This record gives sequence, C-alpha cells and structure tokens, in this order.
Amino acid sequence: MTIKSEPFVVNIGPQHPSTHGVFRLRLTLDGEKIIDADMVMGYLHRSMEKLAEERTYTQNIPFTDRTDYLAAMTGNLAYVMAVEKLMRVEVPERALWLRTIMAELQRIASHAMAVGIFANDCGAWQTPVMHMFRDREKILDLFEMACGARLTLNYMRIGGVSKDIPPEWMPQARKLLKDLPKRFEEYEDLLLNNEIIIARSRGIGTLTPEQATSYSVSGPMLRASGVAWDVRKADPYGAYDKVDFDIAVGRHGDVYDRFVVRVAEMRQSLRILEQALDMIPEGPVHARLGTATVQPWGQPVAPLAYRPPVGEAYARIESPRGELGYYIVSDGSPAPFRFHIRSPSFINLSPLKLMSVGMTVADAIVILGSVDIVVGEVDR
Amino acid sequence: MFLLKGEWYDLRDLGNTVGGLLDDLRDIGAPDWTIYVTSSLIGAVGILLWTVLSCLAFIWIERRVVALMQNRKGPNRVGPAGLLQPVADALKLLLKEAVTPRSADRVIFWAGPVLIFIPALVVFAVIPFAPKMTLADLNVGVLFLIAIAGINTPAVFLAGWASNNKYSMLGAMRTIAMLISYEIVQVLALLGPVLFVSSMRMGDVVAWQDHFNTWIFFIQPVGLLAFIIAGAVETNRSPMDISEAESEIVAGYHTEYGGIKFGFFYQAEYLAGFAIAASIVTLYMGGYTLWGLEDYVPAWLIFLGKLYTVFFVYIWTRGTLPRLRIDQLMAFAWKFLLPLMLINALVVGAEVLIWRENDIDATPALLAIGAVNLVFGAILVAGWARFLGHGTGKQRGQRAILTQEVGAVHFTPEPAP
Amino acid sequence: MDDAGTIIAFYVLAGMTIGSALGVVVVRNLIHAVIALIGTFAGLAGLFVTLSADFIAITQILIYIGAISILFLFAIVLTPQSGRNNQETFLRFPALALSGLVLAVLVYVAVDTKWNVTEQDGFAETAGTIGELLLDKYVLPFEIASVLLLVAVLGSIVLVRPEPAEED
Amino acid sequence: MRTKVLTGLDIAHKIEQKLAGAVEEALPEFAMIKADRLIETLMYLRDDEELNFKFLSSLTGVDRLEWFEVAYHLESFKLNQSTCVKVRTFDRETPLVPSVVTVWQGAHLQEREAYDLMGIYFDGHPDLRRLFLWDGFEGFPLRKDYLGMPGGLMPGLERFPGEPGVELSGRGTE
Repeated sequence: MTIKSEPFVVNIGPQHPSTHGVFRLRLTLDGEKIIDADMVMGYLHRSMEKLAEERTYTQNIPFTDRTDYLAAMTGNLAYVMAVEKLMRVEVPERALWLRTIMAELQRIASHAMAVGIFANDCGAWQTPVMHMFRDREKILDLFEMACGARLTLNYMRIGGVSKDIPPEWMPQARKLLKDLPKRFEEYEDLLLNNEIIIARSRGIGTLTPEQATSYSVSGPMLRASGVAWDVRKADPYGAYDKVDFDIAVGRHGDVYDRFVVRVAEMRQSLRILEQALDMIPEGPVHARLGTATVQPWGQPVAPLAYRPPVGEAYARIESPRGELGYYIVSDGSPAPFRFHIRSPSFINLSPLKLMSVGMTVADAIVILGSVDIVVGEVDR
Repeated sequence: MFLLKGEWYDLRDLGNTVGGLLDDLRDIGAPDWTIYVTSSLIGAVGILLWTVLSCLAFIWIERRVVALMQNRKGPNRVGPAGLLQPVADALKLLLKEAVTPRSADRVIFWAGPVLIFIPALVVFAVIPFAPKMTLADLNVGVLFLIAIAGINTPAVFLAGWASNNKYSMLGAMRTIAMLISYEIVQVLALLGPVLFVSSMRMGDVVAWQDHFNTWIFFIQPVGLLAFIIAGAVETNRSPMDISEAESEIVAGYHTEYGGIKFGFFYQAEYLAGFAIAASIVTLYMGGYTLWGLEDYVPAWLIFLGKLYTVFFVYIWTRGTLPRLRIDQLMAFAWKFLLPLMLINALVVGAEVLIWRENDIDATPALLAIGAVNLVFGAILVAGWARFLGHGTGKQRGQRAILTQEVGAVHFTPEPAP
Repeated sequence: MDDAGTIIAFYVLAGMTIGSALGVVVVRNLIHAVIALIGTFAGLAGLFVTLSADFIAITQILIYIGAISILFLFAIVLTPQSGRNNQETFLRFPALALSGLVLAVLVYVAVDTKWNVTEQDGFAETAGTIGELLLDKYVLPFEIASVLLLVAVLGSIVLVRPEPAEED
Repeated sequence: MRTKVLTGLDIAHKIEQKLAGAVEEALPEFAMIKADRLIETLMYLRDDEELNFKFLSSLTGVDRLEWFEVAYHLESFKLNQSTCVKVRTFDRETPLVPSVVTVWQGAHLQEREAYDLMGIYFDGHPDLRRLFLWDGFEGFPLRKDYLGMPGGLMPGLERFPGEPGVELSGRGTE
C-alpha cells in the first residue's frame, strides 16, 4: 500500500517570477510531484497575424521586432528573407554580411539572457543575470549605434538593411569581441562546473532525438538532444556559407545540455563574428528594387509599396530560440494575404508536459527555463 | 585600564553599568522584585534595540554587498550612500495597508508573524554578549537555542496554512520537512561542544574555550560545517532557501503577507540569521573572547565583530549560489549529514572519555584531538561523498560536442543513477 | 519557593494550560485545536519551570511544540478529505464519562498521596541527574522505549514505501 | 551545402508512385493531398527512407475564401531536404481535416493554434481546445470574413484597405 496525498492544482503564472512573461502553467501535483501539466497562453496575444494582413510589407517589419523581443534582429531577418524569396530580390553582399553580424550579436545577447535567467531559475539570486546583462548592454550599445534602437530594432529592410554601420562601429565591435572570451571563460567556470547547477539540471527534462524531432523541437533544445541540425549550416543564408563555425551538440538531451549548448553557441557566434568583421566587403547595403514590384497603391494619395507577385514563400532561419519561419502568402496586393510565424518558442513548448510529468515543481521551473521562451513570441 | 575593573563606567562590559544601576536601586531600598524587573527590562529593551538597529544596518549592507557582486550600485538615493533606505522601507511597510485575504483564516493569519517573531527574539536571552551581558544564562542554554528555534516550525506552518494559498502551503510544507530534518543534524552537531565542555550553559562554553585558549571550531571542523549548513536551512538562506524559493513558489509561506506583517517575517528572518551567527560564534568561535584582547577592547564589540563576520558569510553565499531541490536537500540531511554527525558524536565521546580517564595534559590532548578530528572528518566527508556517488568525476561539467556534420545524431542515454 | 511570583506564575500557567486544553476539546476547527494544544504544551513547560525542572521544560518545548504538534498538523493536512471540522458524534457522552472517570481517579490519587515535602533546594543541574538515572536505574524502560521507537520508524517506512512495480 | 527543396511536382510524383490517387493537385510550391488519404501519405513521407520527413517544421491554416487549406512544411535532418504539402476542405461552416498528431507529436500545439485562430477542426486531435483565446470566444479571427468594421466594411474580404477586391476565390494561388 502506498500513501498518496490529495492531488491539487497549482497555477504557475500568469503572474509569477519565473514564467518569463505572462505565461501560465497549470500543474496538478501529488505532493511536490507533477502528475499533469497544462499550458495556458494567450495573455500576450496581439493577433499579429491578422494585423499584418492589413499592413504593407514594410509596415510589417516592426511586428517582427515585437514577437521575440530579445532577438529582434533575427525576427526581422526571417521576415525580410521570406519576402525577398517571394519577390526574388537579390540582396547586396555587404547587406548579407551585416545581417549575419547583427544576427550573431543578437544570438550572443539572447543566449546570455537565456543562460543568466536559467541560473536564476535554478535559484541563483540575480547574480548571473546581472553579469549577463553587462555583456548584453554592450551589444545593445552596438545596435544603438547601427540603427538607433536597442530592443525593437527594425533594422532589416526588404532588400537589405536600413542603413550602413557608422565608421566608429567597427572599432567598438572589435573591442567587445576582445573582451567577451574572457568573460565567457569566467561564466563557464562558474556555471558549467557548478555542482548545484549540475545537480539541479542533469537528467531533468530529458528528450531523446526521436522525441525531440517528433515534437518539432528546434534550436538549442534539439541540438541538446544530440541532433546536429542548424539551419545556418544546413541551409546557409546571409553569409554563413563563407564563415567557419561548428554546430554545438549536447550528449544526453537534458536541461543541463541545453544550457551547455547555449554557452557553446555563444562561443561559436564569437568565432563567426571575428571572421565576419574581417571579411565584410564594402558596397551598397540595399538592393535596387525595380519598378515592377514598387507601385503606387490606394486612393487618393499614392505612396509606393512593394507588390510581390502572387504566390507563397516559407523562409526559416536559426534564431537564438530555434527555427524561426515566416510563411507568407501573397495575392499581389501591397499587404500579405496570409502571414504566419512559425515561432520556435511556441513550438518548443509542445514537449513540456512530456518533460515535466513525474518531476517536481522545482524541476518544472528549470525545464521551462531551459526551453527559453519569450512570451511575445509564444503568443504573437 | 585596570582601574576600570567592574565600575559602572567600565564600558568593556555593559553588565557592569547595569550592575551599578541595580546596586544604586538596592541602596535606596527598592524591593527585590523591582530590581529583578528592572534588570530584565533593561536586557530585553537592549536586545530589542540592538536587533532592530542591526537589522536595519544589515539590510543596507546586504543590499550593497550583493549589488557589488552583481555589477550594480544598490540603494544609493535615500540618505548618504543610501544609508536611510532600510529606514524608508520600514516606514513604507508600516504605512502600508495590512491586507488579509478573504479566504484566509483570520486569527491564525494574524498570529503567524507574531509567533515567528517572538522565538526569533527570545533566543538572544541566552547569548553571552560579554561576561556579564547575558540576559538569562540558563544551564540548558544550548538546548534552549534549539528548542526556541523549533517553535518556528509550527509558526511557519500556521502562517502558510492560514494564507489559504497553494504557494504558501507548498512553502510551509517544504519548510517543515526541512526544519525537522535539519534540527536533528543541528542537535547532533551541538553534541560536540557540549560533550567537550560537559555543560549546556552558554557561559560555560565560552569560559571553556577561553580557559584552553582554543576555539571549538579547531577541534570540531566537521561539526561546525554541519551546523553552518543547518543554520542556513533554518534561516532560509541560499542555497537552502527553498521554502521561499522566489523562482518556484513566489515567496513561500509568506506570499500572502504584506505591509508590516511581511515586515515581521523579514525581520524574523534576519533575527534568525543573527541568532544562528551568535550561536556559531559562542559555541564554536570563542564567543566574546579573542585571546586576551577582550580585557582591553569591549568584549561585546569583539562578539559583535565575530557575529557580523559569520553573518556576512551567509550574505555571501546568497549572492553566489543557486538553490538545491527539496529532495536533494532532504537526502543531504538524512543520507549525508546525519550519519556523519552520529559518527562525529561517537568520536567526540570517545575522545572526551580517553582524555578524562587518562588525565592527559590539555595542550597535547587538544592538539591531538584537533588533528584527529580534522583528518578523520576530511576522510569521512570525502569517503561518504564517494560512497553516495558524488565527487567521483561523474559530476563534472561536460562541454558540448562540436561538429560540422549536418543531420548527424550524437545521443547517448543518460546512465541510470 | 513560596514567594508571590511563583504562586502567581503557577496560577497563570495552570489557567493557560487548562484553558487551552478545554479549547482543544471545544474548538471545532482541527487546526485551531492544534494551536490550543500548543498552548497547553507551552503552559505545561512553564509549570515545569516553576518546579525548577528546566531541562524537562526545554525538552517539553523541543519535543512537544517543535515535533509532536507538527505531527498532528501533518496528520490533519495530509489526510485526504479529512475535513477540517469536528462533527458531532454520539461518542460525546461516553467520552465525557470516561474523562470524568479519569479526572476522579487523578483527583483521588492527588489527594490521597502523602506528598514528601523536603527543605532541600532544587537540583542545580537537572540534565546530568536525569541522564544518569536514565542510563542507570531506569535503563530497561529507556531501552524498551528506544526499541519501540525503532519499530515505529520501521513501520512508517514500510507504510510509505512505494510498491515495487508489477510490470517488467 | 544547401537544403534540397523538393518541389510540389517532385513530391507529387513520389507520392503517386507509391500511393496512386492521393495527390489532388501539384504546383511548384506544394502538393495538395486528398484529405481522406492525408494520414497514410504523411506516414509515407515520414517513414520512407528516401524522403525521411521526420520533422514537421510548420503547420498552418490559410483561408482562401472558397476553401480552407492546411500547409505542412516538412524537413528531413538526415537527408537535409524540405518540402511542402497541403490539404484543403471546402466546408466553410465546420472545415474538417484529419489530425496529424499521430504522425508528428509537434502538430498538437500547432493544430490547436490553427483551430483557435482559423477555425479548422482537426479530426482525431486528442485535445482540441482554444489556445490563445479564451473558451467561449465567438468566431475565429484569422478567417477573412471575421467581423466587419463600422460602415459595413469587411477588411478581411478586401484586397487591402483602399483597394477593392477584384475576385475573391482562391486568392493567393496562381
């Protein structure tokens, strides 16, 4: 005979210190053990997909900032790539390199947050987060120099980027690149070898490669499960085919490996950046778009708007959180007919129940932290 | 200096001052009970004042120090260098509306903070701040420390239960499980000093350490370690702060408390921290003595200095360490610390017996005991950890595999524990 | 020992003990009853202090308030659907009769016994004396109690142990 | 190395070889599968050695005004290839397509999303509930005919604010 306590339901969220936004997790508990987990989302649902159907292609770029607000660059990039695919635009070389550089800087900033917040979820009282913030601030400074914004960047444009980087950008970026490896070493020392973090995250929330693939998991979570899949390598966009880097892959697919993969990816991003800063060519940063696609619309005023041909395009990139895809259907009008975001945060949540049933409340928090969701992107 | 001995203006021991006052009272022919009441009132008010001031100071220190560890400034706006921030916070808490949730059990909800605050304060009665500065030097002082800290347990439970909040309930349950487990460890750890001193009076423990010019810390390193860990549990300090784990159960058993009721919990937590630090200082680190320096410097200053140093260690861990999980914490208490402390108590008993029976000189005996305990403790800790599967290299961090091969799978199932 | 302070303390503590003991019986809410029980324990500890049995008093606090009451609380909270309220039962009158009987016996014994009054002071150090008595004169009951506790521990472990999985 | 994109024509050809009659229409961008043969076709796409589409990248619904379609973007890690297949239903009241949760677990949340916003019912889905919107929400906001604005405007049914719709059916397809 076993003694069981009465199962009871705990709502983690929508207002809770570690749901990373307004996300709600309904846990049914037997004591501290989770017997059922249900996700409730939509508290940040802004209906972007509907809104985008009434805005021109350029007007939609700011929306993509506001999905994954911790990685606005990659959001921009995926969207403009989808539109470029639809319009068959050839992007100038320098713009491709700039996109690559920005995306990698954004990856470092985003992973730094992920790693720091993960340590916070493990119970380290703010210290790792604050250290990560220090590096992220420096990167945001670079973004500010390039485009004037720090968080919602709106930097990418259909056919290139909004403007070239100022001359003093390069020296500052190089200085940052020189500083970062030392810091990363420190973090790896303090966090990766931390006995308590290892005890808290080893063997928790394990996903096998088969499970991860079947549950459509992508990004660091998929790679932590041992699948070497990185869109940057598998289907290089931007200038990724010209730089040398490795895919970081985990061993056991648990929470700890997701953490390790993110740390390793920050290193790889540094590697890419070091090469990219040397290899970036001079030239225009915006494609010249023919009048065939740029036509006046509406009455009585007639501003110019892109009119992609009828058809559909699906472009996906490797955002810090995983495979970020934009599916755009055009009917020849200046606004997308259908605008769908395949958001990695949202889809990476699908195995949450699988991972957390049988664990304790504390584990559920760590697992949720390891998924690294941004609620803006989950709910869109 | 020695002219001062025992006069009322001898500030090296505030007990002298109070003693002088009581003598005056006696001289003017006051009845015995007035003297009794006056002395306890002075002691109680003194302790209350000291704890409140120390709390305020340490709230500031903790916030500044942790801020330093986290690359930020900490409170720096109210008063010079933000010194008045804790005062402002306290005022804010006092002025806030004391909300009672509708579904809470009103009486117990109100009783919770009080029940927690009183024992946290009462503990200081047996702490010897200086030779004559003990409010009540009970001859079961060591037991008193643990017994009074034990009152916390039902108080925390009642606070959590009365809130009628699931986070509170979880927090309360965690706290109880934790406190009860670590209370046993604490008692067993305290057997060490008590067996050496063969008295449970706190004053005697300090006197013993003074007499042999040693700190019990040197002859009981493992015991002190266990006591520090148990103390961290009792005061909800990181890495054992799971009962109010912010990232998991919001604020644990005091989630529903606001205003000054929360203030009570907050201060009780600090008081518990001071009490643990005071016990460590008294029982393991020589109390108010510092190898003769206490004759010149006020003894209570030495005591407070040591106390704050020990308390600082708790702040330090709070700024650096992540948190353990409840089952890991319980396993650590029952599987690791408890057997270790049982063996430790056995070893100490044997040592004391051999020492007493054979009339060995104090110095060689203490040196031998210290060496034996250190080596034995180290072997025991390492060996036991290895036996439980820790520290065998398996726990080391692993780095990611780097590959260029797209689509390959590098998965090895986690070996079963 | 017969100074005014002790006598006042005795009556206050006795009132507190009996009052909260009554509370345990009368109060409907089980958790409130446990709180009243804690009050009883505390009063009892105070009574021990007036008898200068400080070791027993502290142990009373440590064991009864710190542990036994928690046991009660756990038992109440963790029992599924235990309900938090006492219900009226028909056992009320038998219980009343039984407790009346117990009271009568106690009063009779208390009145009938010839209490030894000594002029000797209380023990300076009760802990040592109790320890020696426990390991000397009363070693058999002490050991039997230990065995009983051990059996209880083993029993509870057997009770909560999860059954080995039937499959595989 | 680039991901090999199997066009709708390629994939339709492959499917026809194995499961004759399962493809309804094949365009360069996608292959339209018949709804009643969807599950076996997707099972084939997933399990075939040469196709190996183990990963459902994206599942989403599109309101083409005359019909609803569900687009499946598939990927294969092992062979580094991708494709897109679709299924459609002409029922506007209760559009019903088979659920593919049995093929890819990842479809669970995405089908809930498509149901919530687009109002496509997935037959055989274990837990088809509202996801972002609350239970009891009226209508499905991503449908083109969802709500009108004051003054009889139906923004979803126009090509673009200020641009009148020319023809409505099957827009966005060539």
